[in-house]
Amino acid sequence: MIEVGPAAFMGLAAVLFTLGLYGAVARKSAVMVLMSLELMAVSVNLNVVALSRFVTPTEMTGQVFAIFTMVVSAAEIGLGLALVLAIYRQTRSIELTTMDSLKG
Amino acid sequence: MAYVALIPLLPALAFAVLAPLSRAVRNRMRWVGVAGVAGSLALSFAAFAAVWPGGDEGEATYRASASIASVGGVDLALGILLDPVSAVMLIVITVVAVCVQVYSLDYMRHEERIGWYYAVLSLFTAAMLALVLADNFLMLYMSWEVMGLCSYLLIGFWHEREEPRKASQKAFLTTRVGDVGFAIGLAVMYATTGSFAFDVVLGSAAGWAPGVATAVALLLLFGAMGKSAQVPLHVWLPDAMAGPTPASALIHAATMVAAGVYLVARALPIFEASGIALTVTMVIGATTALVGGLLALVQFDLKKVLAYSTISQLGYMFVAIGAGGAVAGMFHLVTHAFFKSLLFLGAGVIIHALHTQDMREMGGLGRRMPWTAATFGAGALALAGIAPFSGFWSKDEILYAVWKGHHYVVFALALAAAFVTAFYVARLWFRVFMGAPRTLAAFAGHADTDHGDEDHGGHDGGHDESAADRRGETRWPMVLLGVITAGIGFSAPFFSEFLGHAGHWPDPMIASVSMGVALAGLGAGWWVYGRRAGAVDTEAIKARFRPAYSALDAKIYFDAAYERLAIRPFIRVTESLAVFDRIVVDGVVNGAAVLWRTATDLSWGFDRRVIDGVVNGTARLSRSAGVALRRLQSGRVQTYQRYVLGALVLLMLLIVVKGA
Amino acid sequence: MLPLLTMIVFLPLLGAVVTALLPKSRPDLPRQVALGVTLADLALVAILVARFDVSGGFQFMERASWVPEAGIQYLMAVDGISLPLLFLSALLMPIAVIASWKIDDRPAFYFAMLQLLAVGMNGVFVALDFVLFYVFWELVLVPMYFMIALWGGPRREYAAIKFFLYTLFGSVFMLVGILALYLHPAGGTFDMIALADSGLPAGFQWWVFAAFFLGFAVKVPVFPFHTWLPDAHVEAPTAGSVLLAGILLKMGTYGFVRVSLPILPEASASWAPFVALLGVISIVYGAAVAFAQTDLKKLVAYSSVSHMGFVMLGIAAGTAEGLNGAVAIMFAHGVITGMLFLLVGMVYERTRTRTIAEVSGLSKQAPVAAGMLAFASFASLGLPGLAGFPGEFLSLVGAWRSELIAPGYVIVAAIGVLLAAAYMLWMVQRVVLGTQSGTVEGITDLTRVEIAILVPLVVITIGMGVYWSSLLRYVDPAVGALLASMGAM
Amino acid sequence: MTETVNGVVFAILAFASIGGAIGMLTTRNVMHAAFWLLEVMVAIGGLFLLLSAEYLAVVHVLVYAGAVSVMMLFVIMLSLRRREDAVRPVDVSIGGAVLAILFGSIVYIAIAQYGDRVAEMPAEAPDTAALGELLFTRWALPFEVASLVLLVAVVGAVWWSREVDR
Repeated sequence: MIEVGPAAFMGLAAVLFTLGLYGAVARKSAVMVLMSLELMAVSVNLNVVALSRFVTPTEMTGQVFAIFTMVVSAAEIGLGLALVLAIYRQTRSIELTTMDSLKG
Repeated sequence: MAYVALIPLLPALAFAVLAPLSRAVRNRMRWVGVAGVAGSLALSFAAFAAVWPGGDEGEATYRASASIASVGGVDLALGILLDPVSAVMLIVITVVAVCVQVYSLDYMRHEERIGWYYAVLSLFTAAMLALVLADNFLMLYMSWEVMGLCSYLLIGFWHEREEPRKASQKAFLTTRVGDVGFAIGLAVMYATTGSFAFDVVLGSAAGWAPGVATAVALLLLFGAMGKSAQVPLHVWLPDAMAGPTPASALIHAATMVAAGVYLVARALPIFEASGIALTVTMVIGATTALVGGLLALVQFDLKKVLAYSTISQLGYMFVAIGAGGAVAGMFHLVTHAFFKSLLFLGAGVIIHALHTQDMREMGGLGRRMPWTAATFGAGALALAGIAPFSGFWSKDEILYAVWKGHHYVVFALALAAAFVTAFYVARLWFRVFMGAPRTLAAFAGHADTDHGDEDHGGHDGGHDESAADRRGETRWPMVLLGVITAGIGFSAPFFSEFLGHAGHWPDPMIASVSMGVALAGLGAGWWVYGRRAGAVDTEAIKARFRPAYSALDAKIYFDAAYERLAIRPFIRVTESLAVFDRIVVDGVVNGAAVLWRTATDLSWGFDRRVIDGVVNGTARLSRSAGVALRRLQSGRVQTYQRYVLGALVLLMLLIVVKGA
Repeated sequence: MLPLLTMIVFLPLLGAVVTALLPKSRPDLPRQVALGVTLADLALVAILVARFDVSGGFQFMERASWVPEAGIQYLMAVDGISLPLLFLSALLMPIAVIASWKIDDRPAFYFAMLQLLAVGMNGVFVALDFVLFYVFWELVLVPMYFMIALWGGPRREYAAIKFFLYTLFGSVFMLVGILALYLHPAGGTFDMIALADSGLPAGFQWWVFAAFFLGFAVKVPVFPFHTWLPDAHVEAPTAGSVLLAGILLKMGTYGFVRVSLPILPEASASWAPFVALLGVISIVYGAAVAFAQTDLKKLVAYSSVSHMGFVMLGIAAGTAEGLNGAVAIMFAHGVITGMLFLLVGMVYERTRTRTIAEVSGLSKQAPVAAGMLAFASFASLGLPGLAGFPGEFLSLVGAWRSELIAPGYVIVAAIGVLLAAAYMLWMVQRVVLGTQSGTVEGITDLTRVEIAILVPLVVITIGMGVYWSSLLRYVDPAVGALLASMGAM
Repeated sequence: MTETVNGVVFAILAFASIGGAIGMLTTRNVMHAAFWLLEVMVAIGGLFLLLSAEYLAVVHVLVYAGAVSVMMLFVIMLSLRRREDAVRPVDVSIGGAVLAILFGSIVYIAIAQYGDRVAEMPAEAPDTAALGELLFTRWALPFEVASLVLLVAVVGAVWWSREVDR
């Protein structure tokens, strides 16, 4: 049986995070960007839980952290989607490239 | 003796009361200024009495000090030092100040801002009194600068007109050129001794390295030259005559301009430690005395004649100190303060009466204004150096000191200056008071009507074109000063003893030479201007000495030289620096922004928008760089996201590399 | 005892949050809340000053672990150098609020930003942990950016971005310096007090100084890093200009005194001639360029460059006089330039122009405004008896006394004093004096409120100018302690 | 005996999650992307189970796979006027790719350097009860704050998504 150490989890998390990062930067649809952000948040969670399991299993700090991260990202996604809807109502578009009213 | 501190504080308090008031209230409260100075006068006499009979040089009757800061273990203080020198100065300042303030009550009464005038005059008096009471150079310097401010404010009193405005600025800046030297001198002094106190600095001066002593002395002298209008920093004083005449009498004749002399006299041990500095002082003084006198010869503006004469007389005082006759210099300071302020007050009456300062439009005033003529005459004779008027005594002492010091060239220069002085005094006297009236105003005198009130600089309201004496507040100060001018000379030997030097009556030889030269000057003046109208064709003389005359007429090119060599180049430099700043220094910044923008475009993406951005960005390099800075702010979330992530990547790279 | 410093720093944060949440239907509420909060903050600082022990070194220290894994602490304290600046910041805040009374565009946001700015400014002056320091340092940028970008003049976006990026650029180098100190084996902490006696090797110090220098020099700003300043000043609203000149510039020089000197003493000594050179260039260059300006605000902005040059000279001197002088100028410049910007703003409000050539003869129409402007100008040009003088004089004297600085620098700097007189008088002559221009006709004089916010500054200007100890009694012992810790370099 | 993670199971789940992520990023249909995300979430829930974080696994699936994904779908449907709007070209950003690759490689270096410090998995793994214990004792205050955050988020979401009369 193959032994799987923390490096594997970290590597997986890194790959997921990188994919999310690319999506957040590259996609123009606000919903897609939000999804990518979720992906990044989840990969962080994975990392934290894995490290906690390997390094400090009894204290479960990582799990507690992950719960809080979940709370925050849930809140964020709720607000983010609400924003997207609000913007959609105004501009009939969820393309990020059209949102540049802050342009200098 | 704590009341000594009140001497400068009373006028300062008057200023503090007057300054914040509204204009109308301030105008009504001008008596506060007079009261403050009068109080100072009374206290000064008390202080003088306490110092009497003086005699011990350097012995202070009273001292007190209050620390205003402690820096690195050194106390910087405002302190009072009452000794014979300061006691004498107190009397001179307060007497002249009271005279001027009383005189101004009438003279300035129709001015819209008379309250402000009184406030500034009070502040000035306070600063001057603080200066002579100071027990350290720092306080002296501070009062020195405050006086400069007051001088600025009073010269520019009628700032609606171009001339006073420019003159005030010129005065402030020119004296400040000197002050830069003064300030550096203070820094050197402090670096050497770790103190500003007279006791410490002057007491140790003899032991300084000669180079240091010379440096400090020359720097202080430079400051004194600015304030006391010595060549080549004299150019501001004639222009300063654009201010109200009583203010000129107090500030630009009697007190402030003499502060430089006072400074050099106070710092004498440093000058003595240097030696060379004394010689420099003397040479500058002698040059100034002669140049000032010569320039006074060609002026037609009554006040400017007096201004150049002041410059010349201040030069005399510097000669005295440089020649080792500090007491003579101080005595001349005292006598000059009285007779020159008297002359200015007289000039004020004339100017008010005739509404002109041009001597060519005057004449025959002697009969119309007997009081003015009499007091002015006393001052003029004192200035010319005719016994028994005060100027004779002090000038004699100076000549004596120069002769005793074997400075024969300077002696000759001083005599020449004395001759010129007497000559322009005669010119002034005969043009103004003798001969026939040359204008309607000078003609029409009816002594009993109410008098014209507007000064030349004021407004052309309905005034009464009459040439006559004034009464009351205007007249009595002049009479008082006239009496002092006539009598104070006899105190010469006692003055020396009061200051702790051996007193003596005039040396017959020197006295007769000086009298002779003065009389010769007066005689020559009479020959040219006085005998009868047109006896000597001044135009012919001018034509004869055309080059010399035109040089004098152009103020020996000092102003022109400054204008051409300093001011215009300075303005050109500042303007080109401003352009440099905008285009080069700022251009680098904006250029960096453009480059950065281009670089980010290049590395962060080749999608259509960005490629366009690169092209546009490159094109913009030649256009306004500001646009590029703005372009950094695209307003799009993801652009910012990229910046942030880029920075994050860099930061991580740093940590990883550092960790490895 | 109460955590006084925490209260002082974070009270405006509370105020900012409350202000931001105020209902839109009451546009007059934000400014009232802001005024109340800033006045309360001033009162707290006043208590602090009253309880301050002049010879007590760092006081009111609050130390708590923040991120123990990285050795980051919540560490705050004041000493005689930071106290005046903290006071200045607390003093200028209510004045800035009142000066912004007429802001009616998004007032809640504006006043929230203003108070957020106060958090950053106060925090920078009390933080003694580098991470905390850096956080506050950067925190200042954001509200100031918005104040310029949203409530500024016609070229506000350009000025705001330039300000933001330029100072950010500088502070990145500062961050590098902080990290270098942390990562170096001899350092290894973010605690400024501990770092001060960590004995870093001189060669390492040299590089760290260079990093910090860039960070601070941009903020000061020293020639040639100054070009963001005139743009930011010209475009910023009055309150922004006041705080920018009054406090933000001081953060740079404060950094030199608080960070570079005690932590990097050897490097400070070897860099001193260079710092002094840039200081002297700033003095003369700033003055000369100020002389050529046509815009009142730009003139004052360049005069700031010139004055901050004196601070740099005093700091480079590394003598008691020089450092006392440097802190004195920091304080005095905050008061005086604050006054100047307020007045320029008030004049602008009435005449709608800041072009010097278009405003003249103010004294006839608005004597109080004219008098105040002339007063502030004279204070600015260093007239003895007013606050500008002690600092300039002491920094000159201190620089002359220093072995690190050539006398030639001091002479050139002294000429800068003359130039200051030249451009200030030039401005007074045109704006205050003379005959009235059309723009001035019919304008009203200062209102009571406007006079009321200027009067405290006037009083401080005179008080400090006459009795230097009112400020220096706090500064001098701290400077003495600082010099002692630097080992009398 | 030390516990181990089953390599095969891990490999399957890792493949599933990475594949799902790639699928999410490459599909042209937003709806499909949402379903891909759902798939990733489920896979990661499985990974949590592998790490003996049972409670977390359940909550994770509930929140992400349940709530969040459904919400995504709702928003997508609400913001689509026609069915065809869901299909849109996949945006490619070379800049973004460069950035992501840079980031990934740096992280890779870091993991390569430090990743193997702990190879063994400790045997002990407290159960859900222990987590609950910890959550309500040591982490009680943050827990309460978290609930506050959620409350604020709910209020904010309602505020923003309300119909505004224009």
